[in-house]
Amino acid sequence: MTDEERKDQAAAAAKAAAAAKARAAAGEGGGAAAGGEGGGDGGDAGPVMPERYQQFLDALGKEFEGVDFAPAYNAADGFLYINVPRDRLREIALYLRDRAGLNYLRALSGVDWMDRLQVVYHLTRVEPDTRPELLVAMQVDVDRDQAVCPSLVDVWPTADFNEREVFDLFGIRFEGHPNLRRILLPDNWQGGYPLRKDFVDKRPKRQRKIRPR
Amino acid sequence: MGVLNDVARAAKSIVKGHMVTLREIFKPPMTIRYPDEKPEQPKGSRGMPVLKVNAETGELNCTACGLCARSCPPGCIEVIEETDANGKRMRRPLAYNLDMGKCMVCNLCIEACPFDALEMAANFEISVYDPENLVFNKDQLATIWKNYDAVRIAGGEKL
Amino acid sequence: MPGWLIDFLWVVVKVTLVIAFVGVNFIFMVWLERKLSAKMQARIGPNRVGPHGSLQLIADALKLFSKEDIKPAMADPKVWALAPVVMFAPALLVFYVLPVGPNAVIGTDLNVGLLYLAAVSSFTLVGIFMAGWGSNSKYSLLGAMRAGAALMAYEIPLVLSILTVAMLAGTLSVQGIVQAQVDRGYYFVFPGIVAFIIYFICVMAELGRGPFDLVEAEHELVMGYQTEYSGMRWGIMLMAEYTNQFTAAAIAAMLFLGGWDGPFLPGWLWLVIKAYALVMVMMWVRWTLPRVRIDQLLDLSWKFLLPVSLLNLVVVAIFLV
Amino acid sequence: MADQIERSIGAGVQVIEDAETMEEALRRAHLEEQAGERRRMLVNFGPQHPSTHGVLRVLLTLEGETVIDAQPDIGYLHRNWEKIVEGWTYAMVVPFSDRNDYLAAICNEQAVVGAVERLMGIEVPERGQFLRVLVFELQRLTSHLIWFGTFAMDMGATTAFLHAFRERERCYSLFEEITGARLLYNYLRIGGLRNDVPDSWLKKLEQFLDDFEKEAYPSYWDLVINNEIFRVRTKGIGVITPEQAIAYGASGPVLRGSGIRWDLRKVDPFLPYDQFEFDIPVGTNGDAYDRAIVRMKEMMESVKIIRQVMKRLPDGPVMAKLPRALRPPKGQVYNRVESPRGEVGVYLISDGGTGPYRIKWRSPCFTHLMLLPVMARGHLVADLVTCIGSIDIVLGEVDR
Repeated sequence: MTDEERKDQAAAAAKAAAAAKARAAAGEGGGAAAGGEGGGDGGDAGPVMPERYQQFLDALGKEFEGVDFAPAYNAADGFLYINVPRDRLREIALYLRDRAGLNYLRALSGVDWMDRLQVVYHLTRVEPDTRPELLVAMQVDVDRDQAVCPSLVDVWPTADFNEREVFDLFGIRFEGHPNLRRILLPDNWQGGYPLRKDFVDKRPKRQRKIRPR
Repeated sequence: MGVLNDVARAAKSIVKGHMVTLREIFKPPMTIRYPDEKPEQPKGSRGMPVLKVNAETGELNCTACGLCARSCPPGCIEVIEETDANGKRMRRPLAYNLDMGKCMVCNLCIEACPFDALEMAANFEISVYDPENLVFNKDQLATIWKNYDAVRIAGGEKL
Repeated sequence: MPGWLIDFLWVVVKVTLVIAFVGVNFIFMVWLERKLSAKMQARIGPNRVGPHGSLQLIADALKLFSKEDIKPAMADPKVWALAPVVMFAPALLVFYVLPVGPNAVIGTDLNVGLLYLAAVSSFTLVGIFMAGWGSNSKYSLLGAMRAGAALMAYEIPLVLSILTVAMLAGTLSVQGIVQAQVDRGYYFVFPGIVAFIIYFICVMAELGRGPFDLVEAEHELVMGYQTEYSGMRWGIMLMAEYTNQFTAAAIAAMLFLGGWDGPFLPGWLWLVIKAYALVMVMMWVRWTLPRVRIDQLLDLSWKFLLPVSLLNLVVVAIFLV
Repeated sequence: MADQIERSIGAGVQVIEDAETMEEALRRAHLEEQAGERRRMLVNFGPQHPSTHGVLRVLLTLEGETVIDAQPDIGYLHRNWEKIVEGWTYAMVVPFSDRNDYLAAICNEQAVVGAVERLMGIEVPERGQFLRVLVFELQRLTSHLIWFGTFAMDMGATTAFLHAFRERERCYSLFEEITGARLLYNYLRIGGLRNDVPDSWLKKLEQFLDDFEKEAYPSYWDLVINNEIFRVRTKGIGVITPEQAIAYGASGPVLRGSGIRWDLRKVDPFLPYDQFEFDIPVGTNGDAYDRAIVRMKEMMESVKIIRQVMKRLPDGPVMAKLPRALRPPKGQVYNRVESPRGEVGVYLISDGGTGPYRIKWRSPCFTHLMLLPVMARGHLVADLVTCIGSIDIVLGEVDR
């Protein structure tokens, strides 16, 4: 990886980042996918999507016809957000890792959209010295009361602690997780799931003693 | 022969390490004797927010608008506005309690104050025996403002 | 006054002198260590109590006296209580053989002085094991195990390096060795430089000082075998450790640097100066190097020091004697 | 699978009774193994242990001195940062984000501020961006100094710890001059910086960098890194293969220590890093020694970058013109930053209000802790301390 290659590759990165920013400022910014209430309905591809993502989407569409991915390219961070049905998550995850080359699970976050819970996986390809040209984020909707989601620990081992954390703070149980236990909250915590929007802190408020002066 | 130059390299590395500590012996110490010598603080060093006193009138600049209380993340400022006999607002704080037990000295209250009534003093010695004394009222804040040259830095100005 | 009474009084005077010296030396050495390490670490070191912190150690000693002496419930009372004593005794016994002048030896000039020194200095191992086993806790057991392994590993190279000196001097008596160095005009450190370095490394390993302080590696085993001790009992252990360090330095000064030999100053003062020089070098090494792992410590001894000391013995035997 | 008994107590509060807490699970595993081969010692390592860099508890299963299994047990510093922040405005989130990785405050601030700026498409003025790079790299230098001090002290070289803190003190007085605080600055604002930097400060910084490069930095190499005992204590300890590094989501010096040259400053620049010349040190066989070398060389790279920024610092404002109450558009963004410990990510979802609807903090230390059992298996107890030191974790970020 000589210096010139790195320089022009870095220059390309700067242009892409600047372009993404400019486009985001121009467009109403923000992927339509996370439309708040409806969610997942955003059909339009948002601002212009680089062709590399288009090829990826076509391949994905061919592989899993029956699935409506509702892809939305988010110019703000360069991620392509796709909705993945809960029951086919494992297949799609294996496909993404092996065939699409997304070998790095960056972040696994839980989101509470009032009417449903959602698990978001941000994926990238870590390749020495190359700019990640494919950034994909899987959004998996999970029912609020029956919160169960297949575990991806054997696909990306980094999901281990992250899934335990989402289980601890959101209450989404991950089937197939080797030892699904509390990780952050104390073992005897009975107060429900803190990160859910309807969480009410039951602990008695300690009133600070302020001497009247 | 491998062992020999291993030993030689090991010995050399150990000796060089010792030279570093030997040189260090003759350098002046870095620490100061704190209670006797105070650390020198640059202008604008953030100790605690204090209430500014207007030079001529001797009054507080604060008009009890409560903007600082709303912009404080841990919510450690409590402002009560003074109202005179028939309930007209006097635009002056009856009580201004700043709980230094909760304050994380983030300078947001000073940036939020439209009347230039709050400044950051470099007073970092706020240890008390009883946690209740961590709550400073408006007179204490004014006195601290007097003996520290507090400063207001916000919005990208040059220092 | 009957003869035996005079001898008895003379012995009493000597013993009190030695114990007084040990007490003062303990206080001075701890202060020296804290000041020296502070200097090396860009710090000031103790300076609050007395000028330059000189009275700091008396304050510490008083603190140790006043501290509550907690005996852990599950400890074996007798073994646990006796351990510090067993560790401190050998440190005093070593003084018996120290020559402090051309014909003045504190005790009597044993003609098997070196053998006596080697035997006594390995006696602390028993004390450490008693402490580790007596406290009956996981950490002290692990600490005692490590100390035991280290001591045994470094005993042989230590004795071999002393042997080289004995061979050079032709006698086992300590006074004889010092006299030999004075007569020949050169100190044994020049011909026996390898023996000196090996002796130095072995002594630091046995004392658990310097890069080999596995015994109370506070990061892994809290305080090693000293965990369950507090108050003056721990104070005695600390005193034992520092006295051992001084005696090891004193032995090295005698064997290699010509104990009481030196211009103008009286003999015993030279011995103290040389001993303290070596003590400061030990401290210097301690505050510079990182710690060695227990298996590396043992490998270093069995696989490296032992063969080198044997080789050195042979070389000295062939060429120099 | 833990069999769950779902009971609901009171209005809407669902309690899932966990059949097994951490203790019982390991007790059960311990008893099973104990019945099998030689007796194993279950040792509790922390949370009040001097070398766990905070309140990390590791449940060690030991056989004699070798580690059979090391299960980290975290949560002692958990304050649920993500929930507290949901009730606040964006300006308030910035100072509180310093408290996550409290040794690299600027990097946390840039992660949060960058997320809002990407969402709203705010363009920070040229001088503001350059100063952010300067302060970011100075923070990386300070953070690596603290790592070097504590890592050396874990090995027993207490002197090196104090030498590292001598340099760190100078860094902190430099930070105090421009931001007013020593450790947690709240210096970055959405759209720029809190205040500009006087030229006298730049000269002081220049003086510090020269002293650091001529005196302090070579002495660190002589005192610890080139030292034979340090080399023997870290070579081949806690080896992570490149595949493991990627699979376990490692980032930063842990990933680069295993030979993968992946640095967000080069592959995905979040600040104008592409206008400066610097290279990315990479290890070869992913052990504690290589990670140490990578961090040491990164210190020098940061000094190089700071010098280039000072030479080409443009004039102009440092703060963009912005309304006081920011209301970013509805949407989501994942902003990632290369902090000294790895990739810090902020997944921000905004519903158009003045505060975040949901913020997820992707913490590198939390991810690297998963590697601890993989690294520590088969080593001695003393090496566990080295492994923990070599992944340089900060518990504020692990527990959030």
